[in-house]
Amino acid sequence: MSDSHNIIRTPLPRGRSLWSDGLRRLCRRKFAMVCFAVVLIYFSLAGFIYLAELFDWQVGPTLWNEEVGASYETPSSENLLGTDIFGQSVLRKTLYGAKVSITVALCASFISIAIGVPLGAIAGYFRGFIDEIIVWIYSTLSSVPYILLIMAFAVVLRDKTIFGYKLTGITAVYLAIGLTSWVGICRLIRGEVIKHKGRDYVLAAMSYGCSERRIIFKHLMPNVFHIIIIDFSLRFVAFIHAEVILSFLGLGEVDRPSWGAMINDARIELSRGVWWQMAAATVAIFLISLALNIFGDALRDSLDPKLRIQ
Amino acid sequence: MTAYIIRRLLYTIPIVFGVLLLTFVLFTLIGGDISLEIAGKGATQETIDDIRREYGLNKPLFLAWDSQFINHFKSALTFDFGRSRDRELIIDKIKRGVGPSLALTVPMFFCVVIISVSLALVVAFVRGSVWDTLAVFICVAGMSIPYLSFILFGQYFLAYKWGIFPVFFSPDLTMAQYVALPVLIGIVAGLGGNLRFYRTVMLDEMRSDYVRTAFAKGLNTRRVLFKHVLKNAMIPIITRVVLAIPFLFLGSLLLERFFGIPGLGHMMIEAIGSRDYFVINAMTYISAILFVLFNLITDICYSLVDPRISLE
Amino acid sequence: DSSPSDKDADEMVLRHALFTKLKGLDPGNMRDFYSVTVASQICETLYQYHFLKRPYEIIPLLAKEMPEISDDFLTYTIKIKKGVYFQDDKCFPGGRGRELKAEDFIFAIKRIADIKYLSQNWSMFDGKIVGLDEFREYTKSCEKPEDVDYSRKVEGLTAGDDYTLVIKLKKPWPQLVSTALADIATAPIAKEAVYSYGKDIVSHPVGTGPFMLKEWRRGSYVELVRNPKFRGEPYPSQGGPGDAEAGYLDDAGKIMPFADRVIWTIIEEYQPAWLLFLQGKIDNSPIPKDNYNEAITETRDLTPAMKQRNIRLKKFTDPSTFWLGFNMLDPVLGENKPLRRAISYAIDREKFIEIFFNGRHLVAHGFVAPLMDSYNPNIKEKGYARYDPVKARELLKEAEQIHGGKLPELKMAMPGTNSFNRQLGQFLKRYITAIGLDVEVEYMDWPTYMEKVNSRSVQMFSSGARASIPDAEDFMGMFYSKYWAPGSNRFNYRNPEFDKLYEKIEVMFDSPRRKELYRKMELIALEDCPAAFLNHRVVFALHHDWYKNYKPHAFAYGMSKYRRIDMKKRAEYKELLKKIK
Amino acid sequence: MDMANINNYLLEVDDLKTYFPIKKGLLRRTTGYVKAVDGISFGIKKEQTLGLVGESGCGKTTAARSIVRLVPATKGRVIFDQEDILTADKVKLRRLRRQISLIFQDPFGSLNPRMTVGNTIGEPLQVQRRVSGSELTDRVTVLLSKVGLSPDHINRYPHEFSGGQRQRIGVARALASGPKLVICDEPVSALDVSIQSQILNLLKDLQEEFGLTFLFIAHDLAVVEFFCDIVAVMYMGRIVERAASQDLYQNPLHPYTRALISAIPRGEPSLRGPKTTVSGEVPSASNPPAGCAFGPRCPWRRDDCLKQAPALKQRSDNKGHFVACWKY
Amino acid sequence: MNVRSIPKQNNGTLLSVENVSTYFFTGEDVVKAVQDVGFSIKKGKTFALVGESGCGKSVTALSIMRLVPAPQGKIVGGEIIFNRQNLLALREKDMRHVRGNEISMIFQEPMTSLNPVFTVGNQIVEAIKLHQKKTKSQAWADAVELLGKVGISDPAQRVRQYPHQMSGGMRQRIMIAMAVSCEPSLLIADEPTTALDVTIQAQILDLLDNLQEQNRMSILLITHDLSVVAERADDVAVMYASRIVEVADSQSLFAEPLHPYTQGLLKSLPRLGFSGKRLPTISGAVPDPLRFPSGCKFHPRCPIGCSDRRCQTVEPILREVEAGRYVACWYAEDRKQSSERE
Ligand SMILES: Nc1ncnc2c1ncn2[C@@H]1O[C@H](COP(=O)(O)OP(=O)(O)OP(=O)(O)O)[C@@H](O)[C@H]1O
Ligand SMILES: Nc1ncnc2c1ncn2[C@@H]1O[C@H](COP(=O)(O)OP(=O)(O)OP(=O)(O)O)[C@@H](O)[C@H]1O
Ligand SMILES: [Mg+2]
Ligand SMILES: [Mg+2]
Repeated sequence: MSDSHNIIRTPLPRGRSLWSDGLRRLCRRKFAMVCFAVVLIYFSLAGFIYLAELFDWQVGPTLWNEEVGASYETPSSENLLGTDIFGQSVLRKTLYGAKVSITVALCASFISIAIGVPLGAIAGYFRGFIDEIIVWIYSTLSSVPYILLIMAFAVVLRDKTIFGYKLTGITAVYLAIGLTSWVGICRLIRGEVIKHKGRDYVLAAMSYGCSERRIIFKHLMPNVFHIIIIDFSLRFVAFIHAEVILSFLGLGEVDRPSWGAMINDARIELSRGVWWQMAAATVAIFLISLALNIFGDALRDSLDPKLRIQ
Repeated sequence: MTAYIIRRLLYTIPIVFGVLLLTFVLFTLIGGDISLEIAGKGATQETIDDIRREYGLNKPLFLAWDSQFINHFKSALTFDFGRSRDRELIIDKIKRGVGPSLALTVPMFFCVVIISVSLALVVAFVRGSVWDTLAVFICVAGMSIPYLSFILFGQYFLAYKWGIFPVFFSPDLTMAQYVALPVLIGIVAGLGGNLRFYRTVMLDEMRSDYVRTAFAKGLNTRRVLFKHVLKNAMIPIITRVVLAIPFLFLGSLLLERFFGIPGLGHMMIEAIGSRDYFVINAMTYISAILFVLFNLITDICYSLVDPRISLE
Repeated sequence: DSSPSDKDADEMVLRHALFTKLKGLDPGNMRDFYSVTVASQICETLYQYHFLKRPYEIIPLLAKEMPEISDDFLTYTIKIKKGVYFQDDKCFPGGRGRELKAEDFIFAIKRIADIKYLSQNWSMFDGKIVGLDEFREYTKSCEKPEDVDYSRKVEGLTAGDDYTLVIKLKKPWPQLVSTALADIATAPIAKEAVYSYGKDIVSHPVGTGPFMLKEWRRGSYVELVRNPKFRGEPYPSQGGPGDAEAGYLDDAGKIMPFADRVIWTIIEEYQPAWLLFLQGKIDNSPIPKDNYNEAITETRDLTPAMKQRNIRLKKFTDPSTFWLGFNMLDPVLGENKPLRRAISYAIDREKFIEIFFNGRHLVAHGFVAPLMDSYNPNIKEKGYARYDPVKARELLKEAEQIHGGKLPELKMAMPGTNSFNRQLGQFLKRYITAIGLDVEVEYMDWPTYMEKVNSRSVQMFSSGARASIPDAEDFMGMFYSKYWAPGSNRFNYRNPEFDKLYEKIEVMFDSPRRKELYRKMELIALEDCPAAFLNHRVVFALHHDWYKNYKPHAFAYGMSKYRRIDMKKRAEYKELLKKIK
Repeated sequence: MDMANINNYLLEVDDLKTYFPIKKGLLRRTTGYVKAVDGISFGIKKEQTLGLVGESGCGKTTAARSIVRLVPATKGRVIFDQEDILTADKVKLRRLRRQISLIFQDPFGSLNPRMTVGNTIGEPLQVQRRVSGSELTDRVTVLLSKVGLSPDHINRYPHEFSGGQRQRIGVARALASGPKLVICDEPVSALDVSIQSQILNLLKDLQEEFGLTFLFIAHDLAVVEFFCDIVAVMYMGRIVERAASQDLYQNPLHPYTRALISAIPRGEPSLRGPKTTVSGEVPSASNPPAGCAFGPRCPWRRDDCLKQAPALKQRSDNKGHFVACWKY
Repeated sequence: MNVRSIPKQNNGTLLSVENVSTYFFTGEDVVKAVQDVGFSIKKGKTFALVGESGCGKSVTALSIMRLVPAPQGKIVGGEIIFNRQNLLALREKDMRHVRGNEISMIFQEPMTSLNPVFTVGNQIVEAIKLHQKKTKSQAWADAVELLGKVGISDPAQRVRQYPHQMSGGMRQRIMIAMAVSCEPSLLIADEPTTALDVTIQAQILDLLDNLQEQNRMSILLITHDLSVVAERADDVAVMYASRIVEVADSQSLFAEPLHPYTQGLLKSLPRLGFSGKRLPTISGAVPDPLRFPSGCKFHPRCPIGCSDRRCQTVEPILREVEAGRYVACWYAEDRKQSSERE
């Protein structure tokens, strides 16, 4: 207890929003930050490989197609993760694989969330005609086999230029995944928004004349944000795996290593006892998904005011 | 309400139309001319043209009474999908495959939902504890390990090495026997992601005031979780569950392949791979109808689980 | 209802795996290997290959004897066995199969010509039989499939009497017997079945063979049972050298078939098939690439683990060739022979076979496969399949001069997107880029690939062929300019000299002179290098020791009748498994 | 209603009805209606305060919500500043709503659980006055301290407050943007007397300073007497008596009003003992009795009371006193 | 600051709260919502807890139920003795038995405290069936009866409605019905009648009285309505800024409030017929729980304390100034004597 009887007036506190407040708390969580760092490392690895390819740096991962030993060498001190069928280093391939896998997963996730969330919110909030239109779009889209859609998108987008940027096979693929997989999150958000829309706090916001956009983005979004976070972290992993199927269909990056392709190759190698390629790719995926999920949880928690503790 | 249902059912028409149109457009985009394959090796262009004519592939795509699109539309409306490329009636094909597909996906799906929802409730309740952290690790591992590894390991160890299950389909096994292992694998592989999702959903409800009231009544934790929290968290669960149901009939590609289950999952991929437009069209059409139906059910369920939601 | 349970004790059941789904069992309209395998147990052809003799020899099956050929080589008169009955089926009045007649063969061929039937086999007869093309024209004018009148006469196909078939040709066709009459396409199925089952004939074949269809669950399994009314055929009593020692003649003269039932389970993945084989639930299996080390030692012998299970190994060369083809119409490749040869020299085929086929395939020095009668044993010395990067680089310089500057990036089409194709693509790319060329590999699914090849818009493409007759004529046809894509000449290769020779051998009967011409033609084509030929397949097959009379056969149609199960050994295997565990 | 004065009314409610359908069965067919508000009319002049009292569940909240169209009205007109709210289009409605603010009866439910108090209170300012940055913070802190909360609370979330504190947040939010009309649905019910007085004083001050108009719903009749110029008593969805506040308290006419006033606790421990409450069953809102809704419980009940409902009639002796009872 | 709890446990005591402190750890701050609170409730009596809004009444109640919202809130010390057992030391399983069965609670905010997705009948029946052996139909009949008792019209139809279809007052009454449904020995009523009009309020309070008589139920009544306290409560504790500042039986408290805060409170009670322009209030600012003033927390608003050195620096403890009367004020005795002199 303070021994001075004067009430000390601290400078007036600055108003904070849920976001800045959440972020501050997030930053204080050590483990979450470690996970964030892991995610960043993955991302910067991918970025680094882009740069390295652009400037033609001859460093570890970009030399993935160098033969470093015999076919299918077991992991040793020389080749830490062993070699693949051509005697290429699995370690280098795994590192290089970050580029394709992360780009696909990241772009596709962002695209699908960028489309799905607003559409779902609009459909759920306005209901009526606009809802029916959006439901129509996604019903149609999701009834058509996913693979057919992706193939078609990839065919249409392949070798086209958008904004002066040439879409290669892989670009087409992540656009295609993104453009076809927003349905799931759209439906989820629609449902949640329908649920929240009848709450008194939304009525209150309406009663003082908030615009619809403001209600959706300022009031409803923070309350459904946990769904977006978890959807993102699940989606991200799913897309890394989806790339397996796509490379299976010849749509992915087939010429360069990606985790998907490594797993796909390893599938037949596994029964001959070549486990390291599969293990390397799986662990690579595991680490980033773990980091992403823990970070996502932490983010979710820090945006949950009821968990506002030190 | 009845009016609402009728209106929503009428609404199937534009969706089905949209789906038919979309599949058709996609298909023309992807291309794949079946006449080449039918012509056989050493065929001349003339033969190929003949075959195209026989298949009606030389007709205009749209914008004519006799166009290919109109013909497909007609066939869909009459549920007369014709024959697949291997000359089986498509309707028979679907009837044949739907049983095994459902036998595989339905138990798998419902087990996954029930287990993951229950575990999610528990895990969300003990949020932040060791159990919670452990669950994150296991779930993420489950999500990261490729589906294929589960299958290969399951088949090798559980079936071959330890002989708990049959390795593969065989006509003298009952459906329950040969479906057991794939279902188990499907459950294990599917649990991670679902559990993670449902946990988040539950967390949002876990600290509401009505939960406090329920505890104040002296209810035990299980009841609070499985009655009060669960029903409030139902909206996203319904969204995720009900709308996945129409696709159960499409089966599961990999499991079907590895365990020889003659389901539709494989059939679909095959149809796409061999550009069997007739089959794709039929399956898409059926899933569209189911999807619309379950969409309606979803919306009705919304208003059933949450009385504050009105349908109109 | 009547599921084939494990009545092994009293019933002799053959169990096999099929690696893809069956497409249909209507012999008139099938080309895929697996459908033919099954259908050929149900339906029979006029002629067949001898089970044991090598080189492959054609002998009569439904025919009484080899055809009588007129002096102008245009008229074939074929006597048919009497007392051959169709299998019982409810399509016949009273359900009892009627006797086979010459008309049934004519019906089978007319069906293939009928455009409404959309047979995949038409090209085989295109322009060959008098009056048949006119019949096809006629069918085009019909509205519906039902409108086609099969009683309409075709001049070249007549029945002298019920047991005599007369075929008149437009020009000599030396391969008529092996290409057409020993091919499942012309195997008769009952007209009654065709009419009563309509389009469902694909799943109700009614033939004359030793087995009849009991159940076909599409996508799952197919089960045949012994045809109780089968006329019975004796097991061959002559074989090649060594056959007697190998036990292939143990059953000589016994009446076939031996087995009561044959079951093929459709297993599309290797792991379950392999595991089932090890469990003894299927009789024979190829060795999946990745179980190779488990099964075969460095010395190409069975591993002790396999021997312990009494598993037997069979190796045989398959009449097949695989290559990296060049599209000769491509402006870069087509005009630039040194470039093509450089690519060919750039590829290390030994290494290729080592990595992808555990070293068991053969290097393809030419394109005619070994075991074919026109195979040139000295072809290796010509050195077309050398791995010579130095030479390749030299040639490349030359090629650049011809091209007039740096060569552009080349595109290579792969006919699939699975791991094998991807790894193969990477392998080829690696070697071609090593000599200084830029390559982009394009992986396509099969329909896309076919479309690109057929529309002649690929540059390089990976492909292969397997002979369906022992004669190399089909292989030669792949370089004949009239068969450009979408025909079988996917290289779009043209060489006037080669064309002239092909037209000559096409109507020539087998003779040493013809063999010589074949070898000459092969060299002409190899010199022009329309493809880098890579390998011939060598099959390593495993079977359990209870599976008898399993002699590998390149044209293995209707083989189930020869097979026999040693029931005792099979019963013992269960004990053996327990012991091993 | 006095037609001559119509233009003086800031808010005029004319025969407002709000029915809620009752749905039954799996098909959720409508089997009847809860007549929550069943034809109420009143007008509030500028700077006036109208108190709305009545039995719990009689439709006060519904009326308040219907006025700003948060609940769709079944029938009637709501004229605010010469414009009809119930038929206004989206843009107009938003403009009108910005001049009215509403204090919700359920303070917690009406606060966004994921919005800090600062943002909640500041939002009307942001939306309507486009205030932002430090000015916004300043004004929010001023508001906070006016309702007896500390500026430090600015970054806290609704669930971290006590019931009364939440209620005060609601009040602060309603006052933030300087509305013309404030509809208060039990704004001070959860406050201790001292703070309650403080808030009421604040409202009074604001009324004087900015000419605010109030529609004031409350149960505490002492508070209503102090705060309101006119009091309307509702029973079962209808207004049964309306008069100037002093008139009503000194001369309650309707039997329900009388019962209400007699039931006010006197606040003396010595005055213990059971109260004379209105006897009889509360009638059902979905199936109201024929005739006067209060009829079944009325001590003065006569036969014709049960036949037809009395209309709200002006007293001849007092122009400002309206009552709906056959007795008068 | 250590205050030994007042009336020590004796036979007639049902619940005694001793030195309970409950804190909220939010973000960077620690909100000391309840500090060293102690009181005891006798069997069959009504104990009223009054005080300023935000002073910690509800949190005290929640602490007794052990339902302080985790993870922010924590009971950091003290004992709650109910029927001779320390509730704070009970296992969760045993506590569950106490909740609803022996202590039940009417929450302050009935709006959010009811589960929105179940019918009110369902929620009441659940409580009934949990603690009493009743069949489903009996329980439903009970529920309907209870709703009628709390003055809800047409109860048979109302049980099938959802909370959002009810008015504020109805929801509050449903909370009450739920809480009394299983006849607890202690009822914690946190502002049970705020949303009720006076006639129904009276009806409810009568209902509680009846129950109290029938079952010797004790009531912890938290309210702002001093007239209700005056009419219904036996003992009263006044809280201010997370502490109890005065405890007395209601007669003497209303007759002679000793703490300046209590006095202020009574003075600002709005009365019928009040004719002033502004209502009287206690002057000064409401204390901020994060920055409580030093010394006596009321001193900045107290006519004596604002200038008294002792009041500014040392916090007074709750002392017995007369049998059964406890006050936390340095000048309580003086005030007492002066009033006696008069
Ligand atoms: N979850 C929480 N986190 C932080 N502070 C809280 C939390 N819950 C309550 N408080 C604080 O604890 C103090 C006591 O709250 P409590 O609800 O007990 O007040 P009260 O006496 O019931 O007031 P009222 O009469 O307004 O309901 C208040 O200052 C409040 O801000
Ligand atoms: N959404 C709704 N659906 C159905 N009935 C409703 C709905 N909202 C309110 N009601 C009914 O309308 C009537 C009036 O409710 P309202 O909330 O207006 O009462 P109130 O006068 O505010 O009561 P209180 O003083 O208790 O808050 C009640 O009978 C209530 O049950
Ligand atoms: Mg209300
Ligand atoms: Mg409280």
